[in-house]
Amino acid sequence: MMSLAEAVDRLVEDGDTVYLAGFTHLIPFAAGHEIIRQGKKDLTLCRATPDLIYDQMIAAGCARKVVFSWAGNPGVGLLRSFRKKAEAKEIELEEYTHYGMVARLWAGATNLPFFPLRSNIGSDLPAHNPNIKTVTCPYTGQVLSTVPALNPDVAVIHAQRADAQGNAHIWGIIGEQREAAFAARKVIITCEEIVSSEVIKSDPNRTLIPGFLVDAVVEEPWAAHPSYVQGYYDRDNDFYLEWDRISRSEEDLRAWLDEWVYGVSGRREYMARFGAERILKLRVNSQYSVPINLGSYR
Amino acid sequence: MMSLAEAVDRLVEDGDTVYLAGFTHLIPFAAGHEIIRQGKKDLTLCRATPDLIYDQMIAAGCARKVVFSWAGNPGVGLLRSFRKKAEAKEIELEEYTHYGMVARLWAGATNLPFFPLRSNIGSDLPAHNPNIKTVTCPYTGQVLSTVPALNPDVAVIHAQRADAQGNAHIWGIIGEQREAAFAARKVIITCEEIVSSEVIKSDPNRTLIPGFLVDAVVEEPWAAHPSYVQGYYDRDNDFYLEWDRISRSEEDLRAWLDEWVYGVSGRREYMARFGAERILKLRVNSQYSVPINLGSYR
Amino acid sequence: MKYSAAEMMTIAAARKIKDGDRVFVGIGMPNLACNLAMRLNAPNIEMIYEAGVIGANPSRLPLSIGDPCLVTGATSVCSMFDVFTFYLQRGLVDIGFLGAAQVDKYGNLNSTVIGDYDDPKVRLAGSGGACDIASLARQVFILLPHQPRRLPEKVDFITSPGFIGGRRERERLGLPGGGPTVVITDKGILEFDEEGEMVLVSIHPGVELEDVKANTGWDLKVSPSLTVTDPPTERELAILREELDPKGIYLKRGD
Amino acid sequence: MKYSAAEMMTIAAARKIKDGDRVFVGIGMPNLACNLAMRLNAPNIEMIYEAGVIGANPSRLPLSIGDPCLVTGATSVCSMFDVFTFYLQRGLVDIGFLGAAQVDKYGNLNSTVIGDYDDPKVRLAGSGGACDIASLARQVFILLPHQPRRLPEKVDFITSPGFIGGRRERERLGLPGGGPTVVITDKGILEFDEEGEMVLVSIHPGVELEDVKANTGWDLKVSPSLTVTDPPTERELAILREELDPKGIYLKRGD
Repeated sequence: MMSLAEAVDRLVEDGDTVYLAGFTHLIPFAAGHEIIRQGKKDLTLCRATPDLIYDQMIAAGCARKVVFSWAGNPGVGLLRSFRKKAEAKEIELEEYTHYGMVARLWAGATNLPFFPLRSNIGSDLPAHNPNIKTVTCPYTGQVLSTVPALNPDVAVIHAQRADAQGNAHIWGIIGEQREAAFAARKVIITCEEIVSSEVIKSDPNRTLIPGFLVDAVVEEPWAAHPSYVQGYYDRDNDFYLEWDRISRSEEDLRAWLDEWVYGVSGRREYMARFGAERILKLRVNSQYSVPINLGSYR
Repeated sequence: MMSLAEAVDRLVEDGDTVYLAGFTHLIPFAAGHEIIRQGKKDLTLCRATPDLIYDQMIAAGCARKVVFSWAGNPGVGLLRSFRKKAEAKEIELEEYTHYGMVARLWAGATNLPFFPLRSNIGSDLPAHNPNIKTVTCPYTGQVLSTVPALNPDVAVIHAQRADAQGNAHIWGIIGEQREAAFAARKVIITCEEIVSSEVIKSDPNRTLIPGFLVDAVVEEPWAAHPSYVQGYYDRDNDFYLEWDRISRSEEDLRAWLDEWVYGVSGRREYMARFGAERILKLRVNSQYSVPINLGSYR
Repeated sequence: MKYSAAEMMTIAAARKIKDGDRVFVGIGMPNLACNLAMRLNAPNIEMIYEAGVIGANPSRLPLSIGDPCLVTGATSVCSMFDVFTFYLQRGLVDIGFLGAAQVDKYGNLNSTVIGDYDDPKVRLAGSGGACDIASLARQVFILLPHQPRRLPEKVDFITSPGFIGGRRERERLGLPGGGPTVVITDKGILEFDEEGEMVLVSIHPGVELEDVKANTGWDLKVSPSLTVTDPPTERELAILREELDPKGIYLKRGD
Repeated sequence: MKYSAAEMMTIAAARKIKDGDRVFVGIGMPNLACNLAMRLNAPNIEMIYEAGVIGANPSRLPLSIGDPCLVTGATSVCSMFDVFTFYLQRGLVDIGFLGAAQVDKYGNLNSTVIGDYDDPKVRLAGSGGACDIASLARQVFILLPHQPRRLPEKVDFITSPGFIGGRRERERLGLPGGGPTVVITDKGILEFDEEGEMVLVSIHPGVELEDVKANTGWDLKVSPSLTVTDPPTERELAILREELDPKGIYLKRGD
């Protein structure tokens, strides 16, 4: 357990390949902002869905390259900083389909050098990405597309709850978090709450990431805002719309980064500035799972 | 929802390739006994661990072939009927490693024609199983072993709880149940209890098998005895030891089948004969998971 | 009763869904079409989201494809890798809905770039799951506005394969899914002939054939049995407006 | 203090485990060795079971590899496919324990057949996860009784590869795991030289060198720095007997 600032300082280096995981849900915004604050650069940013967090990191100059499958503002439109720098060739792009991206991580997570999949064929993507190749099935003679394993230097995962060792419970949309943690050389877990190991061990099937993979565990409530945490807070859709406006002008964008990233020391200050009213707007009522009985065996 | 007798009658045909799933846990003994009772024959029995259930089905003459990776009586020794018929060449064998078997099911479950794995190489298994081949990685040039997809005609899965549509919650050791259900053409779910859909939907991450894959849902308490059901009852280790004695002599084996399989109409009668004392011996005290909050989003 | 082109599209899409279909859904129009079909012609459809949600039962209109309301009360939730392997590649998806910046006469879709890939005029979001859905779903339903620049003879980039250069080419490549079966625009409904080329089969009420042809980027084939799309019924519109999109977030009203 | 050969084997195995090691455990002796190590030299080891259990914390002695007591209170539980891919193949297992019917001088293990594969004298249980562990664990610890028929020069069938025909052959095949590092028998401890051949490095107290050699199926190499295994300490025996196997289910007592 350490602070997020310490975790990013120790574990993220300039030039690293990083994967901030989470499909719409549990996006580790706090870690992304800390990476911006610490001025990390020349990063290869990998994510199926770059989302606002990579748009912000690209705008702040952290990225040399983006490896992705869908670079949009979900439910809103395009990512303006991504698009501007991509069109100006100021960032390099490497592009897959969603299945290709998660298959790359899965292969990396399981030490397979490649993964064969029944997609990509017939698309123009392989012609523009030499990393998409083919393999012939030794049984049927069919030609399948392949993607190479992806092993990021660092993965950042935001979880609902973890113990002090980093054993993490994640529920709701579980995206590619587990694959990212197993594929990466170094793993940072941020979580809404650190709980006792007894809570984790009460439901071992829920532990998607074992603590021994984890290099840093950080308790960081609201670390996923403006994305959401199932059972903890709602998605801030207003901000996703707002970002579309902010990122239209270089001036507004700089002002936003100055106020909300460079101008705060961390997530606590960010939330304080964010204010009680909007926090309350995003609260959710409780709806609990029916527990399972694991049984006590003597 | 139907009776197990009806499900087996409708869905299991002579000559079928069947997979009764479950690694030590949740082994669908009731379904296996029903298959014996209905005199199904020429079956290709697939299971990573044939366990007592396949030893009993082999003894009863259901099997033409066994596809497996470890044919032992777990914690006790060998499987006598399996061994006798294998040594006498009265059943055909097709053999993999555990990883190979579950990878075959996984490929079948995901419509990949093969799965590449970093095992088998250096073993004598591939030389004796022409279904184990190799593929060359298009990125590294490494040679990897491959196994072909396995798509059983019928899979039987025992679950802790399912709703009437067959949406099934399984916890504890989840073995290869999910892969078997997705790989098979027809799926029979037996479960300890049918619950309301609300219970299933209260924890969607726990639903390993969606109901639309399921052809028959059967509420069949104690269907896994003498194996166990996490949170419901303990493993009957005494019977695993007893089977070693019973299966020593053809006479004892016939007597056992007559009394416990042919001599009962189903699991209810089997348990009644089994008696209250032994049922009580296998009971477990409760130990519940800490619930998760899914949140109510409006 | 007046209605908008978007309402007509949504309703036409809903009618094409059969009871029991498993539908890979996006947000917006496809989500509304599925929910409408569930209340009318197809009560037992199963909605699958690429976020890994099976049998979603949303308590509000989802605003993103990973909205938390899709999870609470869903039948099953799995990882993205699992939804692409165990569901989509396994062949469990009957219908995938796709939109795109461009669709060509063979139903190929472009959501990657306008212009040259290496020097694009517009850099779009990219495939996401679209290429995977186009390759693996049993049928693909395409929804897009009917404009010449959206329907060119040849897309600038094939993000997601339709029939590529024709039905035989798709077959030769061995793609498991059946390819696109219908294109629904604000002007009409198009299907694919035995060559895999788009054919206009129905025109929405009040639209002229010449208007459709003028807004298509190639010499559009027209079915000899061309019909006029049945206009939205009162019931269809009522459900759409009162139950599904009461705030008009996704659909403009016709009145 | 008297002790049995089985106790000596278990204790010798426990001493070889380093703190922090992730150990792929079977039931019986390996399980006891791990639990002993956790109480002495290696408090922070992580026990992984092929049933998919990570960080087991059993409240009783597990009687099968899938015993329910392994699940209740464990850190994580996953599918079998996941334990073989995400853990074993991923290289997260430091030590795999294996036994076998036969082990040869290059550490190859046979648990498939005695005699010819197609016409066996004895049909054994088969690989299970053994071949996978032998291929993928960083180190393999082998436990077996020291008898000539258990230690032939060449096994009847290589179920699980050691160094095959020597260390270079294993390297050439590109197996990710490092191969066997130690063989612990009821007579001594053996390691592997640079050729990948077994070498006796330690003899258990009271065992004669000639006895070891006579019970090995080939002309066994002996280390020039051969030592005598430290006998079990009182503490080791006490934990084993009083805490771990109080009913003597797995280990015969020496007294």
